[in-house]
Amino acid sequence: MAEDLLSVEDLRVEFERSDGTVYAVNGVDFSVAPGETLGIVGESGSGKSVSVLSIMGLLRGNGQVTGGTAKFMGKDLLKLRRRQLEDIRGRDIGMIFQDPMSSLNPTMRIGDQIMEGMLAHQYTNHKGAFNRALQLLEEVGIPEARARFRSYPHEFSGGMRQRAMIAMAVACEPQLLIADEPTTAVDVTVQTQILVLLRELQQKQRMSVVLITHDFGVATNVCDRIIVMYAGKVMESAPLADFLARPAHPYTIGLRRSVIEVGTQAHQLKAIPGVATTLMAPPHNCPFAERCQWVTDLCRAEVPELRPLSDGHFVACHRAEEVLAEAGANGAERAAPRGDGASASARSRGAWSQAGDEATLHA
Amino acid sequence: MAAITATAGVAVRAPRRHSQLSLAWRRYKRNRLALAGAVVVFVYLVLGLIGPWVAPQNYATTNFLYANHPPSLRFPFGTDNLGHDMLSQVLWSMRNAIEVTFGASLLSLVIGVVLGLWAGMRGGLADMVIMRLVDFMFAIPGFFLSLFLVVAMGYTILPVLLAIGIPGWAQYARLVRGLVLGMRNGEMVEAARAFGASRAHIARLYLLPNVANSVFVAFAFGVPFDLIVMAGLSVVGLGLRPPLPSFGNMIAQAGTNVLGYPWLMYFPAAIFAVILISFLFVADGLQEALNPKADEGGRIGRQRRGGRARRLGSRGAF
Amino acid sequence: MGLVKYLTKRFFAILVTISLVLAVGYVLIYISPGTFYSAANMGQGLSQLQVSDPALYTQYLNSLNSRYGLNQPLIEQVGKYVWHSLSFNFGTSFQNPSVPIVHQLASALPISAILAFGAIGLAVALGVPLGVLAALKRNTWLDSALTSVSMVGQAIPAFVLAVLLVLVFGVWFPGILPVSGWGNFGEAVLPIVALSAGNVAVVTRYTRGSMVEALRQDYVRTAEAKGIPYRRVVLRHALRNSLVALVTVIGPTFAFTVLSTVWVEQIFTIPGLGTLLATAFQNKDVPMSITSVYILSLLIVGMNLVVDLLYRVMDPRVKLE
Amino acid sequence: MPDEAIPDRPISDGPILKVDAVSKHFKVQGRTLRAVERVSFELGAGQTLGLVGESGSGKSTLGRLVLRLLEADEGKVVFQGQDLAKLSARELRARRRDMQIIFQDPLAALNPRMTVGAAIEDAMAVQGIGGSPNERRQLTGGLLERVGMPVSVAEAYPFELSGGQQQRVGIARALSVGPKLVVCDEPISALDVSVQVQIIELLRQLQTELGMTYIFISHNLGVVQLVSDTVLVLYLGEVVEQASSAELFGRPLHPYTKALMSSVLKVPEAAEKRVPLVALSGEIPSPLSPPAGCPYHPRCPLATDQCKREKPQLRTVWVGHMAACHRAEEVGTMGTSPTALAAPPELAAS
Repeated sequence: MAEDLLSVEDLRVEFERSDGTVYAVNGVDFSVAPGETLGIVGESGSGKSVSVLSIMGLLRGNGQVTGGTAKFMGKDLLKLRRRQLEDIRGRDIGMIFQDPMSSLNPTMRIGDQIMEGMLAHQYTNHKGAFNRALQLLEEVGIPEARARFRSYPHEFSGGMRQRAMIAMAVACEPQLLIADEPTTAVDVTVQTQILVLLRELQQKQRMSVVLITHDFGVATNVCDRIIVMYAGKVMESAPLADFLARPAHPYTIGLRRSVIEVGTQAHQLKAIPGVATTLMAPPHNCPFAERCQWVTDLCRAEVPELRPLSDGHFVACHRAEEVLAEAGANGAERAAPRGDGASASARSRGAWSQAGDEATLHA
Repeated sequence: MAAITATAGVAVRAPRRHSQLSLAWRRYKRNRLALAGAVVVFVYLVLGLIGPWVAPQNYATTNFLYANHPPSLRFPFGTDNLGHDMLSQVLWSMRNAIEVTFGASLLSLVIGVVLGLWAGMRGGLADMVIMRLVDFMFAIPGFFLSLFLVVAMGYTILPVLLAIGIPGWAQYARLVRGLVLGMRNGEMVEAARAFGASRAHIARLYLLPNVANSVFVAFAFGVPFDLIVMAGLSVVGLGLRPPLPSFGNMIAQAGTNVLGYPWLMYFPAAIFAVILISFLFVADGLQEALNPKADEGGRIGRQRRGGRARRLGSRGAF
Repeated sequence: MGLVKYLTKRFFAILVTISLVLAVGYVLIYISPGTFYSAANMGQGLSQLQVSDPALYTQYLNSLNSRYGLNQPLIEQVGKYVWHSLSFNFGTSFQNPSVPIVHQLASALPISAILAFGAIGLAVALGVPLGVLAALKRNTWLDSALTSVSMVGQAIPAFVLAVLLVLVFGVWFPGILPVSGWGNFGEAVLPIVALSAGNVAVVTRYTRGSMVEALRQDYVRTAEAKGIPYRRVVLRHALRNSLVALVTVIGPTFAFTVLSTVWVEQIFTIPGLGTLLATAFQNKDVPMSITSVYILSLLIVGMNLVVDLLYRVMDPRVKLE
Repeated sequence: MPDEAIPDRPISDGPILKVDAVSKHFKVQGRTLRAVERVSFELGAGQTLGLVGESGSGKSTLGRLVLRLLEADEGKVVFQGQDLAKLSARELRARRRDMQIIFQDPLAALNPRMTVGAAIEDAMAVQGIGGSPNERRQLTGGLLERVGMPVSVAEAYPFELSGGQQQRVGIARALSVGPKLVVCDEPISALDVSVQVQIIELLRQLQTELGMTYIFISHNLGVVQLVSDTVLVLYLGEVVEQASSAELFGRPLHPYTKALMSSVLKVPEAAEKRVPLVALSGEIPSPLSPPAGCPYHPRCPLATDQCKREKPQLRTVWVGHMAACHRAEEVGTMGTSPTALAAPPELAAS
């Protein structure tokens, strides 16, 4: 296996607040292989955004990295000077954010914002940057690029803004693209467009992608490997196939059973009780223990470490094997035909799998 | 960061209980300048209240034998060319200043809040007329209107109070109207309408309590501003007429006498300045304390943070 | 909306505002106790005349009444007065009837304008860099020092500072800078310093506030994520956008500065519009009082228009309306 | 006239709600925004109607028109046999105890100066429920427990609670006046995934126990399908398809509905069952300048010249299933495969 492009180990981030210290990221490990799409899934406050922002040196306010390493092409991003980090940001690692409206400078023309990064990294000269910006606008599917070059962000629709953000992020042909909830602020029909565009660009430029999302549907349809985060820790990390077929963490399974999609029947849903808590002290037990139906005294006493379950499949649960055994049974039940033939969802599901058979499959 | 505290469904911890007032006080206490300002303002108010009784002389008492005396044990702040005891003058000035500025600010507040609520809730023509008037008041300094009003009404306490108070309403009206407008179409009011609350009920229980803090902060900024305006009237010779003492008169006169009798300036100007600074520290502290959104990393992290800067801007009119 | 249409609309709005100032001023003075012109405001001659020759006095009063149109209905008087003022036909003042008001303005207005624009210019030139500095070093000793100093500066009105400057340069260190009068460059220094101190404070605090706000914005994070050098992130992205907000406070700040010139001119005995205004009001010199307020208001309203246009140039999201 | 057909008194049987050709237009910068355009439907007691559409489709506006929180420009809303537009302000306020709303952002809907208990008690006090403050406090405790929270929450201020808890408070307040009809305006879209299911379960449970009627507004087709008996699909303020949930999701007749369905990314059952993503072209146009002809034609792979010229009317394509598409019958036979609609127009049309 090729050397990892980015490898994060034992990352820790804290926030100072008036009412105490918030332990947002508590020892996170993950790595991204070249050309891979890694999905980081979690609910709000799970630390998924904070993790990537911190390794990019983009933490805001009173957030602080308190430990860990983030090796990118041999360099520890957390130890670089600001200058060196600026060199990497935008040139080797591009980023896109959730809300394209607030993420674009309202008083700067779209074209200038795209050119800016190329000029800062001396990717090309002014003329070259201009031409590439035009070309990028076309590539990301913005019609009449020449006219749109001179537009301001508020003159764009939501989808076009996110396309422009993507153009900016990939302008210097980075090796890694970090997309932080890129489709959360757009409509469903636009969401697919954005994801398709990301996929195209990834293949064309041979990038790795880290996709942060709270949406299981997005993650499982786009990513090669998925990490589930909770309370600033990685709960489970698995290749897509394992993630879908053999989820081994109660939280992963709980999230999976919380996903509502077309065809979901009420009896298939099962809520995870309680809500996620913000850690005001370093974890001293399994942070999910309080909400977990598998909880034992061990879970309340000891932090489960992320450990390998099978090749490439890691899980942080004391009882992962038991969970896997039982969930496998549940999974089988889930995959069985639902209800009676009259059900609309059964029909639509049939159509889906039919389409799946016809279509080319992803590797 | 999401604001998450207790858990629901299972094992709910009772949420931490603090009254909003005690939370505000805790935030206020953290600001040491504001705390010091509050002490000074308190002393000022007390001296203003008891000043007339503790003052060695009446404000009108003159004694030409002791004209232009430098500070001494008998006259700690010295005397002026008419032999007024400056300490007594300062104490009486405080009394006058408190009456005029609190009265004027209160008057502005009442007019402004009523008109602002009315404009914000009713909309339509009333709103248009009121807002055109507000625009007018913002285009031209209210001080000019005060000048005309003083000339028309006279130079004693009440006329000066009215002359300062009447033009001051626009700040409050615009503030209240803006806040009400923001809430009127918001989901809080919509929810109240949805369970059948009447307009009056919504105004009383939903709108007023939510503008109260901002109005109170505006008042805290308004009082020292009116103190400046009051003194400013004296500087152009149109404030309280002697023998009524006022800071403005003392400072204006000190300017002309500063070469010979500088103590006439030291005490009144210094005390005046300290009072103003203290008021501003208090007002600033109140703004931070009563506006939890300004609390960085506070639990309400997701609200927008436009309000503070905007209010700072309107204070540009200082 | 086109620029021409916008300017036309604004022009009429200004006309209404200014007319209202004139009308309100006139009516208030008209209804104030005492005669319109009395011994006090017409000079010594009239009171002597009242004693020496009552008949001539009455005749003179009548002639004055018709000269100033006081025998007409109030509404007509107001209308005429407003119209004359709007067409810059001010006539003469009570105190100094031999010099037309226009001529008095011609010598006084430039002085006040120099003071006001000088003060606001200095405030922006000093306040913006200081504010940016405070924002970049936020929550350090430098920030708290700058913030506290500017809070004090904001609290102290220009006239108190002016008196203090007179004390320093008149009593303690005489001869360095002139503390009164008008005529040469040196005499403008202290008044402008007194006027701008508060403004520097306001601009500093405001710039700090909007810079902190801007630095927190997502688009600044985007710029950083693109690897733009931090200096450019601060200047082109954060500062450029916080200046948009700053422009909006220049209007009210300027208005207060114009007002402060009235006070500061008193302390430094400068023969500007403020002095004209103060003496006119003190003596109930009706034409001069209203005219001086009118001209100062015009200055402020004009500046507001400039600021609004600037705002619309700086923020592409705002359309002329 | 239709007015006479409906008696102005509550009737026990038949639909609890009849919405007849309501429209709402807003003036925006001198232009007309047709937020809702001639929408009609009926809703039986105890049923759930789903309103689905992308942002700007007018679904929230429609929800507010039904409750007369917004005044309709045209058309009428008959609730329990009573034309709401005919009620005086006072009568309407009294009527509001039968119809409630739950908001997307529960924190925004609560008064930050009122404790949770006070918020709920105020709603009851306004409607004269519970004789005394004491009694209302008792009732509030019961309501809080009913929505899955301890009574002690009554003392808390809204901002002290989590998003899910805030939404429970919103639900408790809506319930406190004993409504028959509840408009749920995107009640879960601001919540975390794991909490969404809790709230959905709560809403379903309450409906079963109390027999309430819901109008459920969501942009999430899965959620709508899960909770609704009948579904309205809105596009630029107009109904483009209307049918029972089973019918609509089983055999969509409008290309837009199909596109929406294919846009919802389903979690594949296994890695090798993953299908390629298929993007629908274009974005929802500005409601200020809707396209001529069929409003959907610029994005529609099936659009013909007729679609560009002629606006399709909402028509019954087959029993119980209405669609506003010239080619609805063809669409109905195409199945729900996402690829069927991704093909270029020429191919799909041939």
